[in-house]
Amino acid sequence: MTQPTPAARAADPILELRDAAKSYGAVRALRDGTLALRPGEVRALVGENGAGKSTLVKLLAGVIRLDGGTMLVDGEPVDFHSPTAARDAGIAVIYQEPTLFPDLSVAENVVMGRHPRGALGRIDRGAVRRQVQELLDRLGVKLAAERPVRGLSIADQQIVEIAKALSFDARVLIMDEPTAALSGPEVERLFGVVRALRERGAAVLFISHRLAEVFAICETVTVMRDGQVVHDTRTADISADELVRRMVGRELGALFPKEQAGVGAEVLRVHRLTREGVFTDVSFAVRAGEIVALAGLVGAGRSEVARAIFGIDRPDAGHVEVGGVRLPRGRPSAAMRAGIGFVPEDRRQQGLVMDLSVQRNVTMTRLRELARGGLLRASAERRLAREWAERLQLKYHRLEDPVGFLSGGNQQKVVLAKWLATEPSLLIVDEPTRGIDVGTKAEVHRLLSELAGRGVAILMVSSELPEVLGMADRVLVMHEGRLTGELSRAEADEERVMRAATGQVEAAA
Amino acid sequence: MSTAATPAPTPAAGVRARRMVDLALRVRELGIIGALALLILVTAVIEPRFVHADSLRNLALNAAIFAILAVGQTLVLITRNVDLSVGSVLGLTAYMSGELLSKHPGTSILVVVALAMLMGAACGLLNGVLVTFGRVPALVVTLGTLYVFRGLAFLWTNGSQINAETLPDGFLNIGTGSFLGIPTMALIALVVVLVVGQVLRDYRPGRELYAIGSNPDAARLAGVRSDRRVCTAFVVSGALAGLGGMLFTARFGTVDATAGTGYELTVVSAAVVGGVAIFGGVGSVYGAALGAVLLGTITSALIVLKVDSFWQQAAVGALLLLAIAFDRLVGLRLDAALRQRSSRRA
Amino acid sequence: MPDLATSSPRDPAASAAGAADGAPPRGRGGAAALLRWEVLIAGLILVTCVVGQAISSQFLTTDSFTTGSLDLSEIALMALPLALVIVAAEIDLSIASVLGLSSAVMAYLWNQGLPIELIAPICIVVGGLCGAFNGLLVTRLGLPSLAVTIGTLALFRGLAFVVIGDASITDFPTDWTDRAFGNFAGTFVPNTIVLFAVLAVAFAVLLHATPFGRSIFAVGANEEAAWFSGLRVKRIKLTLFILSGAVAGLAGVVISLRNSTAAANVGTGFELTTVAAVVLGGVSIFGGRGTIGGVVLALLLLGGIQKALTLSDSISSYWIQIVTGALLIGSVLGPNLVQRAREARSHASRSRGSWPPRLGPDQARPLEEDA
Amino acid sequence: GSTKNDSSTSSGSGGASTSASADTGKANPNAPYKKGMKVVQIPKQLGNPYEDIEDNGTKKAVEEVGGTFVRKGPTDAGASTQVPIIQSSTQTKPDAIVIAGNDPDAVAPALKQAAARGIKVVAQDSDVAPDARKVFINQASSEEIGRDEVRLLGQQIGYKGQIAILSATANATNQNTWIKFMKDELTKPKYKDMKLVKVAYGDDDDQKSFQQTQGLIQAYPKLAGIISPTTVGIAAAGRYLSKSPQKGKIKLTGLGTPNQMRKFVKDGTVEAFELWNPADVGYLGGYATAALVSGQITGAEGETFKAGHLGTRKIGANGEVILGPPTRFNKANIDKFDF
Ligand SMILES: Nc1ncnc2c1ncn2[C@@H]1O[C@H](COP(=O)(O)OP(=O)(O)OP(=O)(O)O)[C@@H](O)[C@H]1O
Ligand SMILES: Nc1ncnc2c1ncn2[C@@H]1O[C@H](COP(=O)(O)OP(=O)(O)OP(=O)(O)O)[C@@H](O)[C@H]1O
Ligand SMILES: [Mg+2]
Ligand SMILES: [Mg+2]
Repeated sequence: MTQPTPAARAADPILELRDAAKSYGAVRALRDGTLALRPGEVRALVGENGAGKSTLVKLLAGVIRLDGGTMLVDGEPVDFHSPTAARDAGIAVIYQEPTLFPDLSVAENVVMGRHPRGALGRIDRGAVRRQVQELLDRLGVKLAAERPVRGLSIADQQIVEIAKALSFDARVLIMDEPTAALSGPEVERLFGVVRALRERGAAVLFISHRLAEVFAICETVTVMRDGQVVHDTRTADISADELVRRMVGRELGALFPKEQAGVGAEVLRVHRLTREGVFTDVSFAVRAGEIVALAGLVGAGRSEVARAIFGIDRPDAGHVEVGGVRLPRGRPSAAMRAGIGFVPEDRRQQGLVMDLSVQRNVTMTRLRELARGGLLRASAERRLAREWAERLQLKYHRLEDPVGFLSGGNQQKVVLAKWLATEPSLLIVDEPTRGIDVGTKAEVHRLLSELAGRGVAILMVSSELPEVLGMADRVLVMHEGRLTGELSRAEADEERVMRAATGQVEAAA
Repeated sequence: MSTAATPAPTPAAGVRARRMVDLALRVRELGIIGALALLILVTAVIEPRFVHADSLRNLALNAAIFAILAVGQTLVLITRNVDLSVGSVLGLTAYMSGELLSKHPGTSILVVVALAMLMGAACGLLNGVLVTFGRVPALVVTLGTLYVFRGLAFLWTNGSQINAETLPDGFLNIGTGSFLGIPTMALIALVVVLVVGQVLRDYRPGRELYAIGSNPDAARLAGVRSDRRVCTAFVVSGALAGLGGMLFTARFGTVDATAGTGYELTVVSAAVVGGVAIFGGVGSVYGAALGAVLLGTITSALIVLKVDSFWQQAAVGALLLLAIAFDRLVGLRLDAALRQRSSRRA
Repeated sequence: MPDLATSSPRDPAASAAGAADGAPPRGRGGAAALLRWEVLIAGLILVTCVVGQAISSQFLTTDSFTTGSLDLSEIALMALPLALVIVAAEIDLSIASVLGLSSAVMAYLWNQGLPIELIAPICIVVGGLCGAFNGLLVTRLGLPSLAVTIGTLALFRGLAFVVIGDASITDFPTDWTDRAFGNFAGTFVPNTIVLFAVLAVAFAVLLHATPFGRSIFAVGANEEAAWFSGLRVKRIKLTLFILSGAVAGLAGVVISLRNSTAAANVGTGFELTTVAAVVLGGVSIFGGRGTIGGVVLALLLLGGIQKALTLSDSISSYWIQIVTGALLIGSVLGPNLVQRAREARSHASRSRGSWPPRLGPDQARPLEEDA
Repeated sequence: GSTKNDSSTSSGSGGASTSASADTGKANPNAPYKKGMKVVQIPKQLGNPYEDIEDNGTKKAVEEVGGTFVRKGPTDAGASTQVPIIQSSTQTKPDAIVIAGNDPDAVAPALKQAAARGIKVVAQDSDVAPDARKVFINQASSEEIGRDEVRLLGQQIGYKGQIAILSATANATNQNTWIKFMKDELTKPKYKDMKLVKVAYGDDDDQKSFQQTQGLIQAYPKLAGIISPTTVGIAAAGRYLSKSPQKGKIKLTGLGTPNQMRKFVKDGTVEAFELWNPADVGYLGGYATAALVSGQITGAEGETFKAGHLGTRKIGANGEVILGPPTRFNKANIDKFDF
């Protein structure tokens, strides 16, 4: 337990959380959530994926309820049983996942539940539009208030979320990675708004993985690791390196046990792959035993490329070859047969069927091979599942338990198991360590490295720069749907990758 | 809705976007009106009597009850639910109205209306509570109450029937009379459509229904009291089915426990043909009411055109399929267009 | 230490630790809950038996079984593939209309002088084509099956009338009608129920013991994840709709022969009863859960209740509808209320232990996916 | 115990076969009414007031001879909906089943099973396959009804113009027989200027009949008259016409109950229509059933039986017993009737 170091203690906290705890089934998402927000304070909340930041936010927002600990507003204990209760207490929240109504206009999304009303309680549509347009203009975005939200880019959706949170005079503004999808000027304007709020005496909780932003706008910072608040200090009193060390809890090196492997024959060739409006003219190759990372900012189109290769989405032009043979477009089953495995970025929605058992999930990719005479053999199924559970050191109670009972890291291992069971010659992993704890993360990395060592070609999409730099033999960088850089392991460093990722193109190696 | 009032940073793009969106929103109703006009026109050319005042009156009369039910159904569909019990609720309330008036012919018609709607609302409340508090899928709940309400109607009537003869003329006049040349029933339906249409368009509870259907989780986060709203939608659907039941009795004079059997699918069809999405968040009561008129007109037109009545049902089914396929294709187009504009926003 | 190259180290300590660290054992699990559901239905069947026997001393007789099961033959047949469709998180409301169309086609072909031996397979194929039509609209155009099959419910029934109009055919050869009406080789089991039993076993095997069946559960529980696992989601769904249509076509032949009457209007309204039977059998309307065993038990229960009520001289047959409806709602409501109570209790003490509660009961979510 | 019941059932069917052979034996016109006979009445569908009246007649007759009467019916008039009810009734071992068939063939196998267990089957109002029942109580000679309807309408429209028929369901036996005779009557030279343009089906559904009337009038603007040989149809058509400009111009006749039609006769929509007394149909059926159960008749042509206030009746060809000619109702006499 870290004692909060006093920083600018002029006023009493508006909002305070003490020893908050929250579990999702077996996952203890939050253990010692202790945090205070004072008027005029902009506080950063940092931590690795899955550290419990969003969980803490949801508690403050009244979306979920505390399992233990207390929450105080103006020193009074409160129990928010609904988001409305939190809102009524003056807490505005921007959630990490956009929570918009695709069928409604931007303006309505902003004012939903709080429409300005005219005579007889009738909604004053003119006022709605005026207010929202004004707000959007203040954020400096070119977005028509009357437009439906459906079809907005992730960045624009995030803007709408921000407008939503700013649309009422909040005393506390909580922002869960609001800048993840924004570009430079938009971030700047957001910061302008944050500063204005601070002048007014509001408190702001700001979550971001971009440390530069943390140092630019926040004066205090709370660090979380594995569901616990591990540090609380002024940004002026801590260096970026120190902050990262506190977040990760160990030296980075051990996290990336990359072994050098002999690179073999070409396994995958992507030829001028294009999907209208998403990515354009993407060509590259991956060879046996090689780990190729696909880096870039969120929304650059990396996941889309990975999906198109595996046949989840149908590309509009170009093609994919595996071992010299062209794959049909939009047919994951064909990609599978050609020896591709695909660990998608969204584990809960795409990687696993949460309601089905661990065993069923592991064997899902091997059903045909497990059947004899068209009938499945329970014993063979069990054997396969148990074998992979052991190989990946899966922590589970019974193979018959729904996979949703497992912790995030173990869930990810199940996804890996189900694809490793197909013995792929090419494994595509999209954000393989998103939301898993540090220990498991290292295990996953070791696993990938070993696979490469055995001659499996690996294409890894990752937003974590250290992971990219630590694991990849070669780094491909995407910006706005195009490949803007290719760097060898030796060439790749943070600056080069970032430059390519932000479109300041330097000649590809 | 003036386009000039908006301080659009990029006027050209903004206006174009808005125009396209407006059109996409209105095009649905326009599409049905177009189809309706075409149908009437073609029929009229072949059989001019089809457009005589008398015949048009009948069209309006035929569609009135379905339009009222479709309005209620729209509210429920918008919230991502469905109410399959409307036909049974109609049967129950139709019989109740008839029974009341034939036993006590002096009862004020307003009292009958109120009681019918109250009874319908009670049925709707049961549905709503089971769906929200009981967390039972609406499809299951209303399929169940479809049976239960119908069974209760049978038990209650025990095989008896109400005849027009026993009903007061003042009451039957609602079904046949007219005001300023427009059938009274059509006027009632029109009032219902306009009132509910306004509420859906311009009042918070209405907008919140769309929010719930569009994204239930986000609606909760926005502080919308979803359960209460969904319940209300069911109650209104039930109350309108009650009103429909009362009008059914006024129109047909003869009611027994089977009144309104099978209406549920026609009503859902009308709403869907009218552009209400079966998965919520999209649609208007105007469209739904127009859908009801279109379905009614097809039936009449086929009779007038001496097409074997056997084709009627097939035509209604085909129309429904066309409508949802059309919606889907337009939706895909619109999505693509919107994404295109949004994606490369420097 | 994961070891992929060589055989895995069998470390009993590690796996024991895994078990100890893993999720604590719980009363609620997919299989356990289902098992309980089936036990519950079986219990209800017992109650029905007792009450039925109290209503009429004729209830617990082979006669009751013969006639009671015969009445449900077609609904029972159609419930089997429908269960699979619903497990895959889709729905087919057009089955009764396909049955009607099949009957109409049968009448038409019989008028044309074709033998039953030829007509029956043609009717099954016609049913399969109807199913394919549904399936293609759902998979290729991405339309919601609820809307599609409400549309084809009207369309197929309409086509049935177009085929033979209001006419009805009653002059089928008696050896065939006797076969459809009669019992199996001197037993008290109707031939149609023998047919049902055979198909029930086939569908149970298909759903519970084949790769295809496993895929259905995956598709129903999470279509996106199934697609990401290389399952051919669209083809699976299409197959299910075709199966559903084909069996409905078969049911049309059976009902026409059983009643010696083929007409366009037979089986009107059967779709809702069939859905009711399937849901009562514990198949989740959201997909991903259900067993053929549960459906068979639910059919038994429904048949038992109907029989008990028709045997009674004093209880109005209207009660059948009320009891069916109430049972249908109760079958979902009961477990929900139990869980609610449990949640409320456990929240007071500690962990809620479940994912965010489902807000508003939504239908199966349509997947925004092209290709 | 189910086994006990099983054995009792099989012994029951054994007994049935002996009584079935007794059937073929001689009738004894003077046999006393069987004490405590149990009669099950199966209408086409519950909730049809006409049938309610009819079945009450049957009930009255059965109770007059000291029997017990049970009425069970389906909730809709689909072809096969009566089958489970026949089967369950069979299991409860009544002495007789009286049925108004929805579909002559669909119910036949179940009725034959009942007969095989010694249950006497009587059809009334709407016949079933002749080999599935012993006696059929016909309201009136089908031929007489069919021809008389045409005569009645002919008089009203001056034997000139287009006419249409609004029937019930297309499978209804009685309807189709009547329509057959109507068409035959129309071939006579007297009716050469009358043309039947359409037979529409309202499915004995009030609303559907109403809409069909509306459609007929729109589709055939020169329509002079409508015959609706069903109580539901004629009432719906009457209601439509009474509020339409064609009131009194398009003549409507057919079979209807005085209570339903009184209003339309008085306001001039309908000049005259016909019907037998449905209570008498049921009453006759009840006595025929009692006679059959008691062995007074076997259903053979020429046998006679006593039918309460209807006097003595005789079985005609095919086991048919005809109630008598229908009554015509008009302004002058309609107030004398209440059913
Ligand atoms: N609804 C849920 N059900 C089960 N587990 C959950 C749920 N939401 C979060 N978790 C788990 O709780 C832990 C903390 O998640 P949380 O979303 O708070 O992390 P985070 O710090 O916000 O990460 P990120 O930076 O990726 O957003 C993770 O292990 C996650 O897998
Ligand atoms: N729901 C959506 N609506 C509109 N556009 C979207 C949506 N999701 C993604 N896009 C667009 O698709 C493109 C690629 O997004 P994608 O999520 O594949 O990128 P990514 O590089 O994989 O980022 P991430 O790190 O989030 O996975 C972006 O231009 C984005 O705007
Ligand atoms: Mg987060
Ligand atoms: Mg991605």
